[in-house]
This record gives sequence, C-alpha cells and structure tokens, in this order.
Amino acid sequence: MQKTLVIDPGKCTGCKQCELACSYVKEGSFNPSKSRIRVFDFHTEGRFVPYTCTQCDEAWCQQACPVDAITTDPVSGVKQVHENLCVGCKVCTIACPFGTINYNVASGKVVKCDHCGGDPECVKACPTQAILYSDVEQAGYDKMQQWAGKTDNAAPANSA
Amino acid sequence: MKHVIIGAGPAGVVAAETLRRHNAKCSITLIGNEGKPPYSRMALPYLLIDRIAEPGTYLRQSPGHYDDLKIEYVQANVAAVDPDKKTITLDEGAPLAYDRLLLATGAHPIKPPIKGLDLPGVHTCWTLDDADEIGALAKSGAHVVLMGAGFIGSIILEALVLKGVTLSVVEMEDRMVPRMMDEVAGNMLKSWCTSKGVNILTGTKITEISQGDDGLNVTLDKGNIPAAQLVVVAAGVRSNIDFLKGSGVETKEGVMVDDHLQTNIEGIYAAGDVAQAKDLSTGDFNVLAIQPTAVEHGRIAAMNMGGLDTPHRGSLSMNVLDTLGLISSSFGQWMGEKGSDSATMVDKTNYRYLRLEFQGDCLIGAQSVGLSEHIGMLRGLIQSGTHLGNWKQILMTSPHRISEAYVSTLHKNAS
Amino acid sequence: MAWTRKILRVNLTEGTCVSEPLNMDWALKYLGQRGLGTKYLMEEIDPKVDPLSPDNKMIFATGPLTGTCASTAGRYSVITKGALTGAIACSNSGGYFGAELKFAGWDMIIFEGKSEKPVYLCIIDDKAELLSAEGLWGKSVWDTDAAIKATHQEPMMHIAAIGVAGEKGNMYACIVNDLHRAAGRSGVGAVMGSKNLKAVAVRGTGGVSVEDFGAFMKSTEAGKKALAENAVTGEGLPAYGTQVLMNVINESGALPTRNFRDVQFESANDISAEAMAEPRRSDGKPNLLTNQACFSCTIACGRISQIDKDHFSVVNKPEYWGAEGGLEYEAAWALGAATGVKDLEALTYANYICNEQGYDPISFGSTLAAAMDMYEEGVLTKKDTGGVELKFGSAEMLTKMADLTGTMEGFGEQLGLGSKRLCEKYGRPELSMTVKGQEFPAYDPRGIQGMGLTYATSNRGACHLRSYTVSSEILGIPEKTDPLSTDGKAGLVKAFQDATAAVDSAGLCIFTTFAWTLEDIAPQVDAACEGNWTPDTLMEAGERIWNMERNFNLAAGFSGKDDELPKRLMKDAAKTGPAKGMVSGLDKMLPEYYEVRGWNTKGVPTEETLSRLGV
Amino acid sequence: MKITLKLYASLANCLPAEAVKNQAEITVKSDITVREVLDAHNVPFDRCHLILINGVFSPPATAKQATLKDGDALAVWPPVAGG
Repeated sequence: MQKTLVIDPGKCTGCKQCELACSYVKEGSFNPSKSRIRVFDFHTEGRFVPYTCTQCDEAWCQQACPVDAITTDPVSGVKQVHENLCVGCKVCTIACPFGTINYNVASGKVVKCDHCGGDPECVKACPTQAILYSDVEQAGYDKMQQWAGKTDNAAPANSA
Repeated sequence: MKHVIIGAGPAGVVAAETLRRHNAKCSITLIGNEGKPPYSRMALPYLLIDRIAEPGTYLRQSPGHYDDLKIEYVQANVAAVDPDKKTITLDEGAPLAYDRLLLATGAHPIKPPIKGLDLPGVHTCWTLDDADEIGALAKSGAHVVLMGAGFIGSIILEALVLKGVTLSVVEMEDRMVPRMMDEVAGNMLKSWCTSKGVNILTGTKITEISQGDDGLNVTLDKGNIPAAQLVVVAAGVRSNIDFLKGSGVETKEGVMVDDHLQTNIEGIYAAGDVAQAKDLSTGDFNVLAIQPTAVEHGRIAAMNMGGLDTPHRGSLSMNVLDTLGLISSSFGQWMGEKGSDSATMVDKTNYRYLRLEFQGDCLIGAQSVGLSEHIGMLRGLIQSGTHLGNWKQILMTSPHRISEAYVSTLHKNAS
Repeated sequence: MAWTRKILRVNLTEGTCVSEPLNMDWALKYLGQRGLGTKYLMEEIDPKVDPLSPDNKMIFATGPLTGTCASTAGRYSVITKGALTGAIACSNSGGYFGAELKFAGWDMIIFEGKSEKPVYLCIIDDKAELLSAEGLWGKSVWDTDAAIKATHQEPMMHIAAIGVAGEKGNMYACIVNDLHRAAGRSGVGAVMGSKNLKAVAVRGTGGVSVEDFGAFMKSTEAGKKALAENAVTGEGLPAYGTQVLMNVINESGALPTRNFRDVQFESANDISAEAMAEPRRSDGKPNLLTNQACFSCTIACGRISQIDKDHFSVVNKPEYWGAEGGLEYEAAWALGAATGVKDLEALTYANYICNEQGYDPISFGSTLAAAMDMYEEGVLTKKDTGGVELKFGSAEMLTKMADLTGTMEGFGEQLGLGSKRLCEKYGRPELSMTVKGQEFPAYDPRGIQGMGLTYATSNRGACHLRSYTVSSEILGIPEKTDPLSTDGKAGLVKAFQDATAAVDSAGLCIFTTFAWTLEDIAPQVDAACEGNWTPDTLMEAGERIWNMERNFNLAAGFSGKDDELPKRLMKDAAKTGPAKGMVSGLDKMLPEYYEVRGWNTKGVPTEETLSRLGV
Repeated sequence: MKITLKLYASLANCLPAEAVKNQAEITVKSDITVREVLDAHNVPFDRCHLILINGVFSPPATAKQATLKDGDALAVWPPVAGG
C-alpha cells in the first residue's frame, strides 16, 4: 500500500520539531535550513503550514533528471535522489512545480523528502499529529494531486 | 504497431519508454548515431571536471535498460525520410519501415562564419567526443577562450575554471546570458565571474582565429587577449533538420508541429530540440532547446503516437545556471511583456536578484540570482496560471515572499 | 559541542564586528545564556556604570541547548545593566530568533559602546555587519521587521528590534523578536536604544550539534514524552495558555487589582482564558484564534488573537485586523486588573501596541495603575495628563495611553518613566508597586506569601520568573504548600531561584518545569554538553549564578535594604478572599532566606558561600 | 442551602445551563460533600486537579469528606498552569 504524508495545517503550532528531526536524520545536525520539510508561517492569519514533497505521480524531478539520478520506488512510490548519480545540475529544481527539490550547496547535490525509507522522522517528531503517514486515499491528497495536474503541460488525457 | 524514433537524446529515450509503458507489445526502435549509449549533454560539464566518468552521463543507468523494455537500440545515421512509403533511409543497410515516426534528432552547435573556427584547438562542447578533446587541452594554466556567454557557454564556463585554466569569455551581446536574463542579472553574473578572476568581454566579437607560435591568436573587434591553447565555441545551437529536405515534412527553424506534436504529415511527430512547438507563454511556435522541454515533448508525442489523445498546452521556457557557485534561473516571460507589472528586488552587494512579471494577478515570468530554495515554485505559479489574489500586491513590494504566496494560494486552491 | 564556541563582539562606537572564541572555562561553570552572559557582563563592565551610557554593555546570549530539538530549546536572553532598575538585567525570550542566532554560528553577541548614528546589525551566518538604520529610526518593531526582510530579500530572517519606545528611552522598553516575543523586562530595550542600535537581524544556515547525539535523542525524546503526558503541559497550557490563571489567582484572592488596592478583580472572568475562547457577542468570533509554539517547543502555550474589526480600538485601522500575538496572563492582568479595565478587546489592542512599539506590558500596566491611583487621589490632574481622565476602569483611556506610551508623546512620556520614577516625581513614592524599581507582576504577596519573598529578593527587581512559587503554593507543582503561610518559604524560594537560574542558562523555557524536574533536564544537558551535568551540578550552577547576580547588584550599590516591599503590601491588609486581613510576612521570611542562602544578616554572601560556589 | 459552583477551562461544559461567566448558584442539601456536588454535575473527577473552597485549596483526595456550607463557593479546574 502506498503511503503519503498527510498534513493538517490546522494542527500545526509552528514549533519546527519536524524540521529539526528531518535535518538531524538527513544532515546529522539540527539545521532547519537543510530540512526537507519546511513550516511556513502566515503570521497575520495565525496559520502554520508544513510543506514538503507530495511524491507526485508526474515526478517532474525524475523526468527532468538528465542522468537518471532520481527513481521511483516501485512499492512506496517515493521519488528518491541517488547521491552517487546526481551531478548537481539543478534541472530538477526548476522542473518541480512545487519547489520541493532543492540544491544543497554543501554536498553539491539535490535533496528532497524520501519518507525516510518508510518511517518518516517528521511524523514521529510532530507533537500535535499535524503530520501523519497514511494511505494515499486519505482526503486531501487527491486535492493536491488535482492541483498538481494543473501544472502539467500536457492537457488531461482523454483516454488513459 | 511499429514505432521508430530518430535520436537518442532525452526526448527520444523518454518517448520510447512512454510508448512501452502504455503498450507492452508494440515494436520500438530507437536510433542513435554517436556510437554510445543514450547520454545527456547536460552532464558534459561534470564529465569535464571528472565529477563523473562517462557512464555517469548516460540517460539511463541500469544495464540492459533498453533490452529489458524491448526497445531496439540501433546505431545509424538517418539519411532521409519517405513519408509515402513510410520508411526511413539509413546511411547503411536497408530502409526501415515505420507506422509512427518520431523525429527527435536534436540540434547541433552553430559555428559562426568566422575565419579559423576549423583550426585544431577550436572545439564546440556538444558531444562526449568534444568533451574528451576539450579535457585534453584545458590543462591547468592554459589560456582558454570561450566564445559565447549564453546558457551553454556559461555552463561550460564553470567547468573550465574548475580545470584551472586562465579563462577569457567573449560575448558579442552586451551582457552574459542575454537570452535568459536581463541587464541587471546578466551584469551581476559578469561582475561575479570577474571577481573570481575570469576575464569577461561583453559587447565584443571574435573576428578571426589564426595559428600562432604560442597557440591560437584570437583577434577581437576591440582589445587584445593572449594566445590561447584552446577556443571553445558556444554560439548557440540549431535544429537538425537537413535530412528532411524533400521529405515534405514542414520545417522552419525546426520541424513544425501541431498541438499534438504531430508534423504536417500524419504519423510523423517531432520532439525536443528539433521541434518547433508551442510556447506556453506566448502561444507562438518556437524551438525551445532545453532539457525539461525535450522530456515533456518526448512523453506527450509518445502518448499521441500510442493513440492516447494528449494535447500539448505548450512548454515553458526555463533555465537554471550555476556560475562558479552563483545560482540563477529564469522562467517564462522573464523580460515581461506589454502591460505586465514588474516587481524587482536587487541586492548587488550580495549578488541577489529577483524579478517577477505579472499579467493581472498571475505570474507570467521570473528570474532570480543567488536564490535556490523552492525556485521550482516559480514554474508552478506560471504554468498553473494561479491567481495570486491579494498576494499580488504584497509581491509587488516584497517579491522575496514568493514562496509564502505560493504555499498560501496552493492551500487555498487545494482545500 | 552544543556551544558554537564563538562570540560576536560588536563595538558600536568603532563600528566593528569581531569574532572571538567562547571562554570554555566559564561555559563549564555558568552553562550559557543567563549564567554565562552575566559572567561576561560582570567581567567586562563596572557595575556602577550608568545603564544608558556607552560604558554599559548589552549581551544577547543563547544557551547550549538553544537550536536543538530539546523541547522549548529556542531561547535567548538579553543581559545588561537594566535601564529601569540599575540592577543586573536578564530578559529571556522565545520565538525563533535565539535558535537562528545559533544556526548562524554564534553563542553570544556582546554589544559595546554607542553608535554615532542609528544602525542595525545584520548577521548572515559568519558574516556580520553594521548597516545604517537611519531609514528605520522612528519605525515600529513590525515595520522594521518587514523593512529589513525586504531589504535583504530574506523572508527567513529573524529579527529582534526596538520600537519607538526604546528609541525614545521608555525605561521599560523591551526588545521584540519575531513580532511578538520579547526580552521584556527591566528596560533592556532602552539600553539598546541608548546605543543607537535599532535591530539585530539574523539568518543562519549552519547546524547545531551536540556532544552525544544518541544519548541526546533518547533523553530529549523522554523529555518530550513527559511534557506530552503531563496534564498541565500536554493539555492545559496548549488549550488555555497562561491566561487560565486569571480566574485561579482571582479566586485565590491574590489578583492585584487597581494598583494593589484590592486583591480580587470583580471582572476577572471577562478578561480570562475562558473569555478569550468565548464567541464574542459582537461578531460571533472568539478573541482567541489559535495557539503558537516557540521554536522547538512541544507545549505551544502562546496565544494568537484577532480583535473584532468593529471594536473602537481598531475601527478604520485594518493594520490591526489580522492575527497577532494575543494576551498572556501577565499582560492581561497588568493591562486589565491592575488598571480595572475589563474590555478584553481593548486589552488585546494595548498588548498589540506593546509588541508593535516594544515596551513591557507588565511595567506599563502597573505604571498606568500607579498614575491612576495618583489621579484618583488628586495628585495628578487633567493638566498633567493632557486632559485625559485617568480613572480606573476606562478602556478608552487604556488604549489611548498605550498609543501615547508607544510613541512617548504627551502623558505617554511620563508613563514611560516607569512607576517608581513617576511616583517619586509627583511626591508619592509609596504608591509605586515596585522592588528595585521594577513593577510587580500578577500575584499579590498578601495572598501568596512566597511571592513576596520572591519579589523582594529577585535580582532584577520584582519578578515572578525568578522563583515561581505560585507553582507550589497555588498549583501544587511539584508539591502543594500553603500560600498563606510563610513557613518554609525561604527554602522554597531559594530552591526555585537556583533551579530557575539553571534552566534559564541551559536555553530552555521555565514552563517545562510544570512537568520536568532537574532529573529530567540534567540528562538532556549532559548529553548535549561537555562537562558533568547532574541535577546536583545544575543546582549548584544555579546557586552560583544567583550569587554572582547578587554580587553585581551589591557592587552596583544595592544592599539588603533594597530587599523590601512597598508599604501597601506590608501595612494594608487584603480586603477580601482567603487572605482577608493579611499583609506580607516578608519580615519573617527574609532573615531565614539570608540564612539558607549562606549570606550574612545584611544580605551579603559570606566568603564561605562564595568560595564553596567558586564565584 | 445554596452554594456557588464555578467550573473552569474544559470543565465548563459541566456547568448548569443557567450558568453565567463560569458560575452558577445551585441549591444543594446541607453538608453536601465536594464529591457529591461534582458527581451531580457529571464533572469527571479524575480531571479535577485544583479544587478551591472559598479560594482555599481543598485536596482532591479529601473530596469525599470535605463538606460545604451555605454560601460557599466551590471552584474547580482541570490541570492548568501559567506564568
């Protein structure tokens, strides 16, 4: 069963525990600027929105990669960057219409959320269950997918 | 159904894979002509600096990838296309029949009509072979002249500097990357490169190259530079369409295609650098020789070839560049258009720049320097035509808040 | 590890920013933030300096845990000689600024001297520079925040700034970071203003490491679990915030009302957490919008509010219609009960202005209450107040005075003196409810006896955050003591003071101690830091810090005589509630306190005590 | 006899309908215990952390013994804190 991060901004308090957990696991230190998940703070709305890769079906990043450094895990559907293959050309960073694959200057490679191999640290670190790891059928995901569809430069297929 | 794809760049390979994904049985033939597995020109600069070995440039990494997908990979030059007989002629061997044909022959670097560009030591940087030859000449301490500071030139620029050469860049336009960025950004890049010890000559033309005692003498329309051990020509590219002469396939700058990426002849499609296809921003038909467009074309053309009616809305022009550590990008109508609102933030001291172009409350173009976080959002906003509502006004004075605007409007649209 | 081991020294007179190594010998004795910052200040300034002179220094200090994933580990403190008090000042703030400073690679910033022209400090990782703030001078904290982010095209920057109050020398001006979190007390913002320093803007992209990640992740996870499972930190604080105390303290007969004339406020419920959550009659929406956490905090007690657009305070002022930092208990008390105002929306507005222009709502409300007291007694007249009737209970007057104090105009300039100076100026010093020049917070020492000793002995002047015995005396945490008794309070206060100093020095929030003891905290500090950190060594560090702060004050000219409470609390008995008929028993507690502290009868630490602690 | 019942924070749900500003005057039998009052209003006793009778702390452990007299105010909170 494919699972995805289901984010409920209504529950987010803006504590950034997700960013700390992510950066610790991925970068080996507490460093929100290197986190694959980022909490946006809409101060005048009193709203906090955790934001990261939706592992979209279109996989713009994967398609755009000129050296096959990004693959889709056949079971989980997660798009993974293979560091040994990534040359750091950054084409994926402009191709991804969500802006969720980013260049890491220190490593010279791109980085993105990979669900920590099926046990996402951000989910475990969130004190308010604003980030859950659930089946893709969960509400909300479909809507994100619809939006993703709008960014496709192919119009919806009539018969797919 | 027999599908033949001419050209084994990203457009061709993605098309072959897409065909296979949607049809397990059809016959797919992919034709390359460089005697190599399909590889990516985007990766050449990284090969030059030994960050990767040649296999690292291959478009697909798993061995047996094409065999596994039952994609027949053929090495040949295509001499002609005969739409009446539905065959193509190869330079060797028997003609090849097709039911559907994809022209994905890409482009080739332009060699401007300047005397001396055929001399040894003058190279374009387009193929694996080119990279080998440049690599051999670009020795530490050598003086290298790079002709052209467009997108491709600027990508090679970094690799050359990292090789330890002394570099002079000669660009005839008034700034670097003139077709990707405006004066502010182009000059920011120039000043950055200059500060890193690269001699950038803009508004300057190479008039002649000749063999001298110390190397190649490069004559300029103004000023002088030392003799060079290597001249790299990056003066733009042109679609590979010569083989279509007389075929009846309509060409202008590239192969003209409709909104299904089909040419004027039924059953023949074109994709990638060779296709003159719809530009999302303008609605005009242009050659958009960039990697993401090649991939999109390949996928959409293949869907249509396979019988899945898939209109092409148009591709979005976009580029990202890393110039000696300074990252820049441009998207869509970055130069704005008539009646568009422009918001800019300039920080020359710290080499940061952001320019947003709006039509109404929609983003239609953008360029950035010194920003690399979430830049894909710029594409997302332009391509989706998202109405930014109140955020438009905020962005007019605070363009740096673009990612907040994006997430905010994305959530409103998604919920 | 945990420490970045780097200090940024900013000489405002010279305009220089220099990096220097952290003194690790001191770090191992004073931990960080409050303790270590105070140690540096002690070593570098003459305690007798005029707080507003260039010779005073101002230190922004993080704790070793700041920036880590330990719950609440996002704090920083501003340490200086306080403008309001002339005593050691250490104002602790949350939000995100402290962690960002750490991510930029700095444990501490030491500001010295005075800039000739307004400047702000811009730190982007290891690059620090002073930039002109002439275009920012006169701007509010909020406008400054937006302008600096726009200038640097950096939405991820975190900014600590002063508003007009700090620029114009409001004696209780604070330093506000992240728009509504403040290093609030003792006038640290006035010190910043006196140096012509408008703001500190930070963007950090480096990481914070700890000594033993394995042990650290284990101990911080256990800590977070304890906070989540504790009913107070896991449910009470996130749902109701600190404001839930309004009814508790009122019911207990310890809610200082109308400048401590009364100990219960008849309208307490109107300005309580319960009222904030209640849909308004006017527009059907509650005042409270949501809760917000500071960096790394798994409690999330912060209130975010929205004022009714039609309320008189904001009508036709759309800039105040959005969500902003809402009322916390202390602010609601000072702006409400202390002044007798029961209009929740008016209090919320006044609180916004405190954040926007950067001044402490506790001191402001208390000072306004003292002014009202003088007005009602006829000492102040309309002539003094610019025509305003300074009567207890007027919401319109409150919002007007908040505006004027923010910009230091009209009578606002007088209010900006603080209660002590204002009352002295008008010949009624006894009406100033202060200790060492600092206004009281929201607990009446007649109804909560331990708080009387807490206020009297607090090194930064009257303060609840130096030993929050309310926790024990009212809430029963960690164990219940009788709020009306003075028995054992000396020891209780000392224990709270020392433990609090340790928590403040680690980079953690004191609110964790509703669930944590030093037994929970020590493993987290020990895993993060070099040195041997146990509950005992933390407690000892806390005691060392307390004595050091005391020494600063003694050297600054304070003595045991300053460990006193205003006459009203010693002579005028509480009129209602459980404490009816009682006054503060400070005179009984103080000698005992000196004894348990190892101080002589004049309140001076003995040689033996100092040498035992290695001060 | 009459007492004033005051329930705060999450316990406010248990207040009688006529309650205003978290309190209601209720009629109860003489010598009623704290526990009996709370049970009569379905106040979850395990959530009753802070019990004040006329402002004076009454330990929850003694709720079954602690009796109220006419005119008393019984105020109860779930676990809360502030600062």
